[in-house]
Amino acid sequence: MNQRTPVRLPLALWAGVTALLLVAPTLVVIPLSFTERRSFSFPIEGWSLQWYERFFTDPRWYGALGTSIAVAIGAALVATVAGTLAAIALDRARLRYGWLIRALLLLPVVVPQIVAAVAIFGTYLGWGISGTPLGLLLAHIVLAIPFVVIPVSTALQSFDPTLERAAAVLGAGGWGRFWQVQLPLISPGVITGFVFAFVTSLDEVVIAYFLQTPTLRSLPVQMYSSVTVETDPTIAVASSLMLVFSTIVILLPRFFAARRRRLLKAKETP
Amino acid sequence: MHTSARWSALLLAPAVLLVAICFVVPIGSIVLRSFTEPELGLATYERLFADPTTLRVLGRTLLVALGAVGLCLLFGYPYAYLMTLVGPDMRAVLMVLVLVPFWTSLMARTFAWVSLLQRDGPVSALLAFAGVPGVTLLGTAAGVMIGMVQILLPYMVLTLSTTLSRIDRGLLTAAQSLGANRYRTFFQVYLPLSLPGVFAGSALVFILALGFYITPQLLGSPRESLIAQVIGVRVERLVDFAGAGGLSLIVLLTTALCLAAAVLAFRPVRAMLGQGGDRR
Amino acid sequence: MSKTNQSPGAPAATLQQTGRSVRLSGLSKHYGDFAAVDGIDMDIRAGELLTLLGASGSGKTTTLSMIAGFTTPTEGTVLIDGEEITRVPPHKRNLGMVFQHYSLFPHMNVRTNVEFPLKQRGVPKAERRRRAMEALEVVELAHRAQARVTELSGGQQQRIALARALVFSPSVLLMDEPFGALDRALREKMQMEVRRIHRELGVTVVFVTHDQQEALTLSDRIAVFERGRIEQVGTPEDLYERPASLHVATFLGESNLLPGTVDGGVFVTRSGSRLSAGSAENGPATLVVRPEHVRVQPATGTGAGIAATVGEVVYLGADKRLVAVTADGEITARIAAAEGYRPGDDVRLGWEPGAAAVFPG
Amino acid sequence: MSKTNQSPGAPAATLQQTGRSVRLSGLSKHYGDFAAVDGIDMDIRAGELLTLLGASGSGKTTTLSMIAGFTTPTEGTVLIDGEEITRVPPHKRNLGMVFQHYSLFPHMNVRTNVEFPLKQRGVPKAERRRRAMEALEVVELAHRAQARVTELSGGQQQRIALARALVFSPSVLLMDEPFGALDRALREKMQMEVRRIHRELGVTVVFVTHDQQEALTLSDRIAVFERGRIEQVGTPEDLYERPASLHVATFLGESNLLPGTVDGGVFVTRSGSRLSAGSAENGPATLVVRPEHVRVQPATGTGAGIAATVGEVVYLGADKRLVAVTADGEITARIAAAEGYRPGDDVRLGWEPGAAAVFPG
Amino acid sequence: LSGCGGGGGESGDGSQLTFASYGSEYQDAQNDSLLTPWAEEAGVTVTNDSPTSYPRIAQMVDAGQVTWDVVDTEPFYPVANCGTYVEELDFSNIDTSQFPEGTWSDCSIPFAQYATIMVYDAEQFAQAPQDFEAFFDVEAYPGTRLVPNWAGGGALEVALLADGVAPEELYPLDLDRAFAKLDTIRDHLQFWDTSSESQQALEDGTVDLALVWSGRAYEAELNGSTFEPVWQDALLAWASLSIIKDSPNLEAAQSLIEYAAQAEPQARFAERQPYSPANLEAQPELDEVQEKYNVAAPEVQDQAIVTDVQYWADHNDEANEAWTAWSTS
Ligand SMILES: Nc1ncnc2c1ncn2[C@@H]1O[C@H](COP(=O)(O)OP(=O)(O)OP(=O)(O)O)[C@@H](O)[C@H]1O
Ligand SMILES: Nc1ncnc2c1ncn2[C@@H]1O[C@H](COP(=O)(O)OP(=O)(O)OP(=O)(O)O)[C@@H](O)[C@H]1O
Ligand SMILES: [Mg+2]
Ligand SMILES: [Mg+2]
Repeated sequence: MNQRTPVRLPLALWAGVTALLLVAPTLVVIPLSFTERRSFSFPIEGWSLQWYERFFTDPRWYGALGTSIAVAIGAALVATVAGTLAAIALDRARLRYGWLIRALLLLPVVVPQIVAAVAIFGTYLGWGISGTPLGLLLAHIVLAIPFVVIPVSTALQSFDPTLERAAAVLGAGGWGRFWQVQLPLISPGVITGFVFAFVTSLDEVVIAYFLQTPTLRSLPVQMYSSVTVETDPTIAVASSLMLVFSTIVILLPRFFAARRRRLLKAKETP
Repeated sequence: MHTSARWSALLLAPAVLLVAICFVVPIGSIVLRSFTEPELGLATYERLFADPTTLRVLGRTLLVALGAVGLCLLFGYPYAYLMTLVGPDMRAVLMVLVLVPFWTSLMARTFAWVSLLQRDGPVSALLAFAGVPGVTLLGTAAGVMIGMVQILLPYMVLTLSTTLSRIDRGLLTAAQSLGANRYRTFFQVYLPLSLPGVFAGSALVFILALGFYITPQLLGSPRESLIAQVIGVRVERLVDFAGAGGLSLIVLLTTALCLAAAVLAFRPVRAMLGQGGDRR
Repeated sequence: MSKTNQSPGAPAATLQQTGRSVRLSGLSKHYGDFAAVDGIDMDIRAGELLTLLGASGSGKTTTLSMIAGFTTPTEGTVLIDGEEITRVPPHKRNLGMVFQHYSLFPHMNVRTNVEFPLKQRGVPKAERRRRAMEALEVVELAHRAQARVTELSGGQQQRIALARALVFSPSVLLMDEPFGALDRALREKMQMEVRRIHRELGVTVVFVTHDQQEALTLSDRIAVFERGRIEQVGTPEDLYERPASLHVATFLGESNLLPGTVDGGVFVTRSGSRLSAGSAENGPATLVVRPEHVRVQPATGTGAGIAATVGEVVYLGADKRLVAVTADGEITARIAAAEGYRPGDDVRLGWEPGAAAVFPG
Repeated sequence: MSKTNQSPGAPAATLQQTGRSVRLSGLSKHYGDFAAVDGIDMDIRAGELLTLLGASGSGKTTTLSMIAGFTTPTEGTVLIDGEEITRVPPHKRNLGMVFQHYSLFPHMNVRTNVEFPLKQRGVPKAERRRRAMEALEVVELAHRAQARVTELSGGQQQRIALARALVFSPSVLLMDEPFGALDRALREKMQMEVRRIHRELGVTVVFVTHDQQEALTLSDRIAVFERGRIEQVGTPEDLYERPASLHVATFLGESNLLPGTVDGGVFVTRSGSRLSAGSAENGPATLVVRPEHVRVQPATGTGAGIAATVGEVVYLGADKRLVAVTADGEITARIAAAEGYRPGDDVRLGWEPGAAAVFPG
Repeated sequence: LSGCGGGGGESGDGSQLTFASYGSEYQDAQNDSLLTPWAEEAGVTVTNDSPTSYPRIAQMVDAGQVTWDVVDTEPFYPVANCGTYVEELDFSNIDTSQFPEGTWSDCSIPFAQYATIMVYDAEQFAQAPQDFEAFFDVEAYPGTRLVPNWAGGGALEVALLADGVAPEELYPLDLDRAFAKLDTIRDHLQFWDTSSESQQALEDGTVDLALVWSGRAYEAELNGSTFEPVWQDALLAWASLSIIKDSPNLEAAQSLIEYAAQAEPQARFAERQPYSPANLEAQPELDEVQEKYNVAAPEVQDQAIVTDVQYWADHNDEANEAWTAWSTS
């Protein structure tokens, strides 16, 4: 009954091609970051660590990294709090215009980034916050809010509302129910939202490009400028570092989950 | 537990105010400029539609977005399907293969494609090895499409795999017990059940593809320019905010129209599946 | 041999207390035009186990929910030990509650689930732990205190939910179809458990079910709900033997219904058989008789009764169900497993005059 | 009065046919070292309703799955009407199958679900529709033909699934715990339905359940599974009255178990009571007696028997369950509802010598 | 993060100035050769911003939130926006006679000059092409041609010159004729948006002929490219310095412009970056390769064509719309 359908060879092969397409960029930038020449050309003739040295000694690069991380953490924190609260409100109060508010909160995903960038740049300039950390932060918060609202809403959908009733009848007041029951149970959604928000900010180029100043330049903008203004393999270093970083971030929890599964299995079979 | 209207307003306030003030106001004001500059009226739109570039690039953008949707389905569906067939460990590996690029900076990936697709680059070499020498994909439509598909594919796979993993495999067994062979089981049962996921994934990929800027900029030639780049030129080269605002509105309306059309076209499917309200 | 009913003496002592009474007075809940609960008056005595029994949608959950405080009554009051609590929020009512789907907190382990209500009441940690372990001993799951709740079976989860509802010594315990999700065997076991705990702790229990067998097995008294109203309240025996209405008679236990007319103390079936009608008034009526009261005799036997042919005999282990086809339709009887009737046999059906009830309509 | 068993004549006619026999011979399924099914031999007669009964994990589903063709046996053969089909793929076996979770196609409506198997067999559209409607009439759901399957209740869904499994006139119908997800009342109703349809259509039915009551109610014969093997095959009466093993005796119906020793035709309980042991061999043994065979008499009465005190009396409507505490533990008896024993009464328990069985161990 | 942005109107006391240019090493060199020495002398704190952005200037001035003072732009910009987005300069302390004719305007001075030139892969073609006709001769010089991807990048002028238009009759440009000429080699064209792309292409040898900035050809040669320049009809261009309209530090800005017009800072800059001084008095010390690409050298100046900034100031939008329409089709 619950037997697995045998996997057909063509399917596996096609998935292999797809996987290759997905990881091909990873396979290429890492060697490129160790190139000796100031060039992106293949094949790579000599190897060196000079671009890594450059990345960690040139304030433009490590400064951009710092800016990106600082802004991403800030944006993710604010977006997570605001987005989670909004998702909870939308989930509970069956508001008459709930769908409209939801649509509004999701708008930043739908609007092409160049449009957002131009508009935000113009308006923020008028407010005097273009080119300030606050401006970039606000833009990234807004951009990240949908990425929090979506997973938190999903988590809330699978949250059994009778658990809240149970908590109430057991003596928990409003705060107790929120902190001790609801929040812990939707926390996977909230954490996913935070990670999404963080990565969204870390990855955003177009708006950050318009809002940049020499002292407020995110890593992706630095990379973009680097490809367009000068031939600088340091971008390969930045790419490799981000690749390795994101791979570790994704793999670690999975690795631990797999290990725990294996341990549990080992315990079950005496 | 029910929440009072005042409480929910309080909870909604931060997010709604942030989005409204920091996002909707700017978008609104730039769109407004397209109607007020140089004077009140539709002059900007007359100008934009008189320019042959607008419609041509808009049409191209729609085609490219559709192409991206098609290719993402072509690669993503079998991949997501495979994920439902394999064991948990293999599934985790397949998932990581999707997530790693997903979490990797868009700049990094686009840049990697520049290196991969350049003249005499790895892809060229691979094609030469396969017997097709002298092909350079950088600066071609194919190059742009490859880059876009790679960037968009994770969205498709993630959306699809959620739907596919929820399909009750018991239904496939049932279909076989009722006399359907493998292919009929797939086409008459599995595929129709996966359509909501196909639709959701396609809509997502389509919307994202419409706004692509960096990738065609770096991987394509002017002939592959998409609407976002044309908007970029209007702003940066021509300092034409009204025109950019007008184009933005055109893009937004096109997006909305396409989505509405798709939703209408798929209504029978949704109706059959009884979407919505199945949780609570 | 099953376990004897010796309860672990010590733990129960802490949890033991005198249950309190609940009075519902003129209680109604309207949703728009629709009355989910329609002016209920009921006294639930301190320490009794009262079951709300009724078909789906009859308003049982709504009533319980008003006692618990999740639903605000449209009209009427809820009193506990004479004190009105109609508008007190649920977390201040100090009632225990067990839900159909257990509603254990999946992010806590067994012990912390049980400690939860004590934590809300500011009980210090050590005391909390001690009392939680005692409650777990009452439900015989102290050895799983550290387990994750998702690792437990349905029956175990429901016992944890029970321990959690009891640990803060609520004076009233509300249970909404607590065993609806369990399979038959487990369900019967849990019913025994609830009987035992109720007896030991003396707590007032309001139990919701739509399973009449469960209601009969468990209750001190049963309140039968029908469309938002209470049709009859009484002991299981009252309801089974002396139903106040046709609906109660058919809802509780299996019944044979014979339509006919009462004419001067005689009940005449449609096909013309004449049976005793007791004190029923003249007019169209329905005669109700339980299968276990139907006596089956070979057709050769004499005596008043209804002529019938055996249609189907189903072996049930302890006894058999015999379906007899008469001129007035099918009549079901419960017969001893040893009796050898086979489909097609001609038989004669009868019952003691007091065993049948006649209702108008 | 409940509906008489007149089936709608016409539709059944089309679906009527002679069921075919199924023979399992030396059938095994190993998963690694573990034998899920371990060398089963069984003849399922044409047109009979055979139930596979057993605890969870005993191999019932695996056996059914090998008959259906979803699982390939490690050893042994499956024959239908003498023809070997062990390696024929499922969609070519022409067996009907009903699953626990209905497995209706949510993207099709009721009628197209039922038409599905006919479509697979290339039946033309008009004919398909006609036969689907007939099958829906058999399950009394023809009026919901256009409904979306998700709009139907669990019981209705299961009836649609039944119609779908029957519409192509399979000669054998396999059902894997089809009513496991339904509540008690619905479940009993569906059991009646299956009995009726089985009788009307004459199809061979292999029915899987772990509910002994269901097995007793439904089956022509029952096969009791235990750890991948068949312990006993027989009619419900055979199994209930003449269980071949202690396991079968306890699995089917309620039983009292008394541990003790057999010594020369006498069964001696632990506390020393001496009872008839029939022809059991000497050595440690367990005496099994059904509650309905236990006779309860006031302690003042004379006669051999076991002295006991009444522990609990539960009113069950049709009768009462009395739990008596003896020196050898609790013994449960079913007594008439009219009898007035109360907790604390001293009683004497006894039974006919033939009513108890003694098994070694 | 330091206070580079923030609201407008800060200071105004002349002790501070914000300079906007194109960033990276180019702007570093500007700082070393020009801004730092000037700032020391004038006692002003300089803040740098980048990159130069026309919409940003427009938004600043329109919003009355001007945070930039001196900006490095393309030559046409200050001419097109003189008095609207950039301030008119006070020429009383600037000697314009040092600059090549047409490189200064009421609102701008040139700081460095370069040329858009044709380069060819010397390994590919034994016979060096002589003029722009070769660029359009795909028979004699087969291969891919790289051109700048905007109207003012030089491709239009080159097309007309190749089509036989005399240099002195070049302006106003005949756009239709230019595009028609370009269409003859449309399938052999590749485009560059940023000069680093062009340099990369020369280094990688992914094209065979190219229209690039002389400075990038120089850098490519240093990195080992095999491309050689053709100086005939080189299109002269220059980096323009001007003051943003309503600059809060007008006085300091004027002082910086006056300093930048002098020979010494321009010479220092030319030694650092592959640009030549616009002030022909300047005497940078150049090595051999730098000398090869020295646009200020008389022999280059003699055969070069100065692009008509007034034309570009007047027709930039129109020409760019036409260019976009042509290039994206
Ligand atoms: N929030 C609500 N809004 C509208 N109608 C409601 C609401 N809650 C309950 N009802 C209606 O009130 C009636 C009584 O519902 P209730 O849940 O009390 O029934 P119940 O006896 O518990 O039934 P069940 O056995 O199915 O749980 C039903 O008809 C139900 O549809
Ligand atoms: N694919 C499989 N791989 C390994 N073991 C399996 C597999 N399928 C079933 N088993 C094992 O075989 C045994 C019999 O399983 P089966 O499903 O036949 O039991 P069952 O009698 O139907 O039980 P239930 O009443 O729970 O449905 C179980 O112990 C089960 O764990
Ligand atoms: Mg209810
Ligand atoms: Mg099974």
